[in-house]
Amino acid sequence: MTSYLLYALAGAALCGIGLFGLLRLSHLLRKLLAFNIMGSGVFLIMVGLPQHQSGPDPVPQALVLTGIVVAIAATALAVVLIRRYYHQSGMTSLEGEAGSREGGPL
Amino acid sequence: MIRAVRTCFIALACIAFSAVLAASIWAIAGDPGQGTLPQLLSENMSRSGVEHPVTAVLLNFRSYDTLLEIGVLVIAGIAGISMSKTTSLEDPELRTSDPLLYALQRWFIPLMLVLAGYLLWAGADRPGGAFQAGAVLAATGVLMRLGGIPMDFLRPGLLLRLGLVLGFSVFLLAAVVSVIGGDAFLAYPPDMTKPLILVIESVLTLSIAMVLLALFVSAPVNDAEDPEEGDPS
Amino acid sequence: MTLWLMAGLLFTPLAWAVLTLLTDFVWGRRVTWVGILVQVLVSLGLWLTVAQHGGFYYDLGGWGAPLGIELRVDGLAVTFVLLTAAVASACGLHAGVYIDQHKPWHRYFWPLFWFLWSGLNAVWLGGDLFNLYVGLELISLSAVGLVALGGNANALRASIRYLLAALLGSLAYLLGVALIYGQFGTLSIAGVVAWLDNHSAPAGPGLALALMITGLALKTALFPLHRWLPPAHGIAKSPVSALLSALVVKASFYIAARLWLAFGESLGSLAAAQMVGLLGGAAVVWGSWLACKQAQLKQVVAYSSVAQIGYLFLLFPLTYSVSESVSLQAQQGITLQVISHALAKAAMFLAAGNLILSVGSSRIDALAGVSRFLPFSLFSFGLAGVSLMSLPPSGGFAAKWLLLQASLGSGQWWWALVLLAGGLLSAAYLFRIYRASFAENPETDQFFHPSKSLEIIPMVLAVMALGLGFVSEQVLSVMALPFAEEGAP
Amino acid sequence: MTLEEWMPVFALMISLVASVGIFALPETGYVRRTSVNLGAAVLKLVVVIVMVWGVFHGVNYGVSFTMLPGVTFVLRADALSMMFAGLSAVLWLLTTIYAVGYLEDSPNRRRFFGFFSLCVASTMGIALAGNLFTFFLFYEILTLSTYPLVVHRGTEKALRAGRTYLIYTLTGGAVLLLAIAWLHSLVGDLSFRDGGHLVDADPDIHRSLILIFILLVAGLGVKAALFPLHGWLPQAMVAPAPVSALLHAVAVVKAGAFGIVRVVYDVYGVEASSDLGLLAPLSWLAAFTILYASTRAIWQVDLKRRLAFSTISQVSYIILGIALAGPLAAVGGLVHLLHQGIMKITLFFCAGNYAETLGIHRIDEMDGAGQRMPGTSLAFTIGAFGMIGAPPLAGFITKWVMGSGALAVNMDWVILVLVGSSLLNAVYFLPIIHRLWFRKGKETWPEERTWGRLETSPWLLWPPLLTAMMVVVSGVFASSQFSPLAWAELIVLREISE
Repeated sequence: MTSYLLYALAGAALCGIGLFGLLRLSHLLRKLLAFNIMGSGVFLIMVGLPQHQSGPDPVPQALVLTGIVVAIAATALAVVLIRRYYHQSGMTSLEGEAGSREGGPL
Repeated sequence: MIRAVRTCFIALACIAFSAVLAASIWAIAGDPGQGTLPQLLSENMSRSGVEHPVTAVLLNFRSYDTLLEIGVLVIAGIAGISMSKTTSLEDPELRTSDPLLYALQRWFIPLMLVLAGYLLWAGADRPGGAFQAGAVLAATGVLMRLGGIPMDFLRPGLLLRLGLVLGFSVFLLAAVVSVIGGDAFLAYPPDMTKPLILVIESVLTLSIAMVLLALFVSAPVNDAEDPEEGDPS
Repeated sequence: MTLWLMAGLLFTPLAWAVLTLLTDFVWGRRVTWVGILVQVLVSLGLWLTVAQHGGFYYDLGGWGAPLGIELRVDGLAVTFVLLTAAVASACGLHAGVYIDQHKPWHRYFWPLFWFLWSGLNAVWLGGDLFNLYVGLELISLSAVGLVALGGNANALRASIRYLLAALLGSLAYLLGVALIYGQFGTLSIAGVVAWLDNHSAPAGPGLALALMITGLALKTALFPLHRWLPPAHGIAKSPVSALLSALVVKASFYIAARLWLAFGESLGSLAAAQMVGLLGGAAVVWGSWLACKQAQLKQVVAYSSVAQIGYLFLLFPLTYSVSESVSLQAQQGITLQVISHALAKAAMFLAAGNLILSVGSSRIDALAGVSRFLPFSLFSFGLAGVSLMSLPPSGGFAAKWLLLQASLGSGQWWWALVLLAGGLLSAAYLFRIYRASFAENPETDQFFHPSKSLEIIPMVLAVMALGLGFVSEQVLSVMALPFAEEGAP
Repeated sequence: MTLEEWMPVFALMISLVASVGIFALPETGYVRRTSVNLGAAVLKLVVVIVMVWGVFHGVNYGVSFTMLPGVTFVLRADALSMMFAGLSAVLWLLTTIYAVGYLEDSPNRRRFFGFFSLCVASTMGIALAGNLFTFFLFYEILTLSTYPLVVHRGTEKALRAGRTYLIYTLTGGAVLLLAIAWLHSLVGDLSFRDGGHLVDADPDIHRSLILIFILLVAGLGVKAALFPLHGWLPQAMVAPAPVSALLHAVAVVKAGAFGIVRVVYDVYGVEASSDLGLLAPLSWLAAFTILYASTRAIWQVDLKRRLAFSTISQVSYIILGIALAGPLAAVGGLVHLLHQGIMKITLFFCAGNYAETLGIHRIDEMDGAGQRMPGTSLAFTIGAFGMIGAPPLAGFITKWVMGSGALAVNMDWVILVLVGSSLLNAVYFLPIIHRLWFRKGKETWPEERTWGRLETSPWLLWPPLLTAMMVVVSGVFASSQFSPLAWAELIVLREISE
């Protein structure tokens, strides 16, 4: 067992934590942070797992870099949306209005 | 009560998920690596035009990913400015007037600009590159904005939009140039590889910084909205 | 020639996204017309090329897999490229007239529209797992941007929910990709298949497939992960709803289907296949039931998407450990279902938009007496409905026929019952709308006739969906074409 | 494509094109719409007559192309097709004339005639379908295109009837589809062939074949209004009279009956069907439907509802004739396809005339209508006597041939059914005739409209008189070469000579 595998396993734990936050928390910014935690978990697995098997591998590193940019773009978009939503409705979560009862976290 | 039970349930499910995931990782990690890819990569490095493998993957071998990735960033930027006030992105309320900040700014802004330039240049043979440089550049912008230094280009005019897509368009043009020479999409002409990648990296840095900055400053929103379809208003 | 076509296909939408970002709405519309023309011609050209010479792999940047990214240009992919060209240009043309050009933020419709189109093309052609992820994100973010464009609090709530669901789905997919790369050391689908052909299936990556398919199912809004879809599709502007329902959800399904067909035999299991099918069946029933309960016209159409998506997931049980011919029938049936649903649902949303414009209300009961004016859009709506109810001679019927054959041929007769029940349930919610329009209401005297160009577009799509049944054989024959050779010609 | 291939396409396309044309014309384009309508109907009649002549002389009209892997779309004209096609072509012309008069000055005529033509087109498709798949295609289109006609008036009652109609027919359609798909996956052949093609089926699949047959009959039985699937028909009578006349008395129910004939004769084959033990239960069901519906008809006070129950009863004659498995009985059943059509359309035309001219809907309002409307009442009387089976009218021929056929296959109980049904028919028709001619009417009618010297508009008067005349002619000249009877004999001859 190398330390890289430890990264991957830590990634698995982060994924679980992030998923919990995404499903359970209702404040939208917290949800977004949970998403980012889960994303970090995925990136850790992505780099750690191949590195453990065959040493440093630039391909997953590049993939993760791309993935981070995509995640940043998504996060930024989400923040803009959430701020506008807050501005228009004064709410910080999706629940709270009768119309949205039917929907849960997803 | 129900809430607590629900929380427990979700927590258990998430722990189970992590456990299964870890077990899978363990199982996969037990197998010897199949990867012939790193080897293949190092064999082809000489043709990639750059020395650093990650940059080579990003901007040459898997440049299509990067092209689309910049597209994603531009989309976020577009969606961001579509929500912003139409007159100005500057909001005096968000300006701080802290003397320490002013002092820091004078030192930090030039320093960060140099750092961004270095990161861009370093990308050729060691960790670094367009995105890192862009991020630092954007941070510089954020600092400038907080300090109230006017940035006219951030008004949502043509200039801003041009800035958003500059990097993307140059990348796209570079991608399509090769087609005229009868080559595949995104295949750089062999002797042009290095300068092309350099140009792409530089403009990408600018655009990435621009997008991030635009997203940062575009948050104060306007109240105007579309009526829902079928609403009498 | 092929080289130019491919470059044109990849370059045009991205380039037009840039161009339209630099213009205002009216100019963006004009520029878009040119772009649509180019894109339709290129797609048609590529389709004809593949129909004549068979499919091929296209190495981007001249780097083949596994080092580079290869595009898989086969009959199925070009058929979907062509479908996208048809539906997206219809929505684009409709939107140009439908969307209010005086709101300043509407200029951003065009770049988002073009980015969406490029993302769709990237997904149809993608042969690289990670590239598909980027393509998916391109689609999701531009779709969310389109839903949120200028929206009020409700639209924003819908788009935030949509965004979160899409992001979670993508992450699950990416996690699967990470595991696959860890196991197989390659990102090319073809590479993994080649490896699996020569080795016995390892135990680890089963979870990878499960994760990827779950994530994609979330993005496709498979029951019970469907709750983000109706608000988003219902509240967006009609041309946007049409794009989302017709194409965007299909993109993630398409990847799931490709993965299942490639890896399912080795990494999947019978229980998983039946489970996915069961969820599909539940989606058909539950989606239809909820569609019956909606008071808003577009909500009915949106819930109908949930139900129709259920059919698609019958692919999983009908292709797992069955004979070659049954599997082929199922694949053909699902393909036809995707195409006919895309055409019919786009037609339906566009027609619904026109109807809402005409009567000035989005409620179903506001339609009372409308059929007296015999609006063209009501016809389009009705014809599209025929395809959704999978009644002959529509493409939906052809799809249902093939799926029935597949389910009876494989002895899984319970899916046949789902198919039949689904048809009846969809009739239940669609005839509710027809019924409302036939009711006599002497008070209805205000009726606004939308411009001809708005009315003609959904009609063209609906007729295509209806006529698809007659040309199914020709459409399917292009998909069955073998690969001409490995590598780009 | 040769002319032989084009002819069935023409026959199908004429009404389809007419339908599109009507939708394209404006609501106020009354003259143009009527000319399109009548022109198309006449043209179609000519095409069908040419085809009848051709089929009689052994020309093979047919066209086919592959629609889906393993499934072809086939249009083909054989003697049986032409019987149904001829019926629908002749009656389309008459009903169009009638409908033009009936709907004068009412709203939504463009919608009405557009969907009406579409219905006729699908009827033609059903007649010319060369396999079960093609048949099903048009069968479902017929369902869809009749819905707007049923709910035409847009009242709450009409909308409710429309819903009932849909629930029945769409469910029936789904069952039918399941049966067809199953059959296809089992034997891979859905074509209609004289004599059928399942005689030599593998004994292993016999049980499946029996199940499929039950599903097929259940699916088709909805439209044929077989007991207990008949519930939609009386409700659907809220539609305007021309719709009830052509569609519910002729096209839709006949489509179901015609489908059962096709299944028994051209898919399973009489031999296979009776070997599988399928025909005896079918004949019992048909006989029960005949008696049950006739009994129900007695209690109906609404004229059109009484006629509707009469339709349910009469259509089962066709099925009974087929199910008896003897050639003569089959002739009786098939000829009733035509006879019932012309008799029942006469009755519905007349019912429409009473409603439109005098506002009469209920039977107890009909006292003395014979003096006020002698032409209509004469036609009604002929039609009613035909139904009862009085010689020398068309209905008599049916019952006579079918009775002899039943005796020929030693099914004597059928005679009892026939006699019983005739008695019941008399019980529910004779009182009406009595009221028409022998009771003295009240001074005023519920809603009277006048047309000067004429009893009603000539557009309304001539169609029932013409069809009544046909009832007489096809009865009296039953033994001539081109009578319905002769054509039915030709069909059966061709079927059993295979």
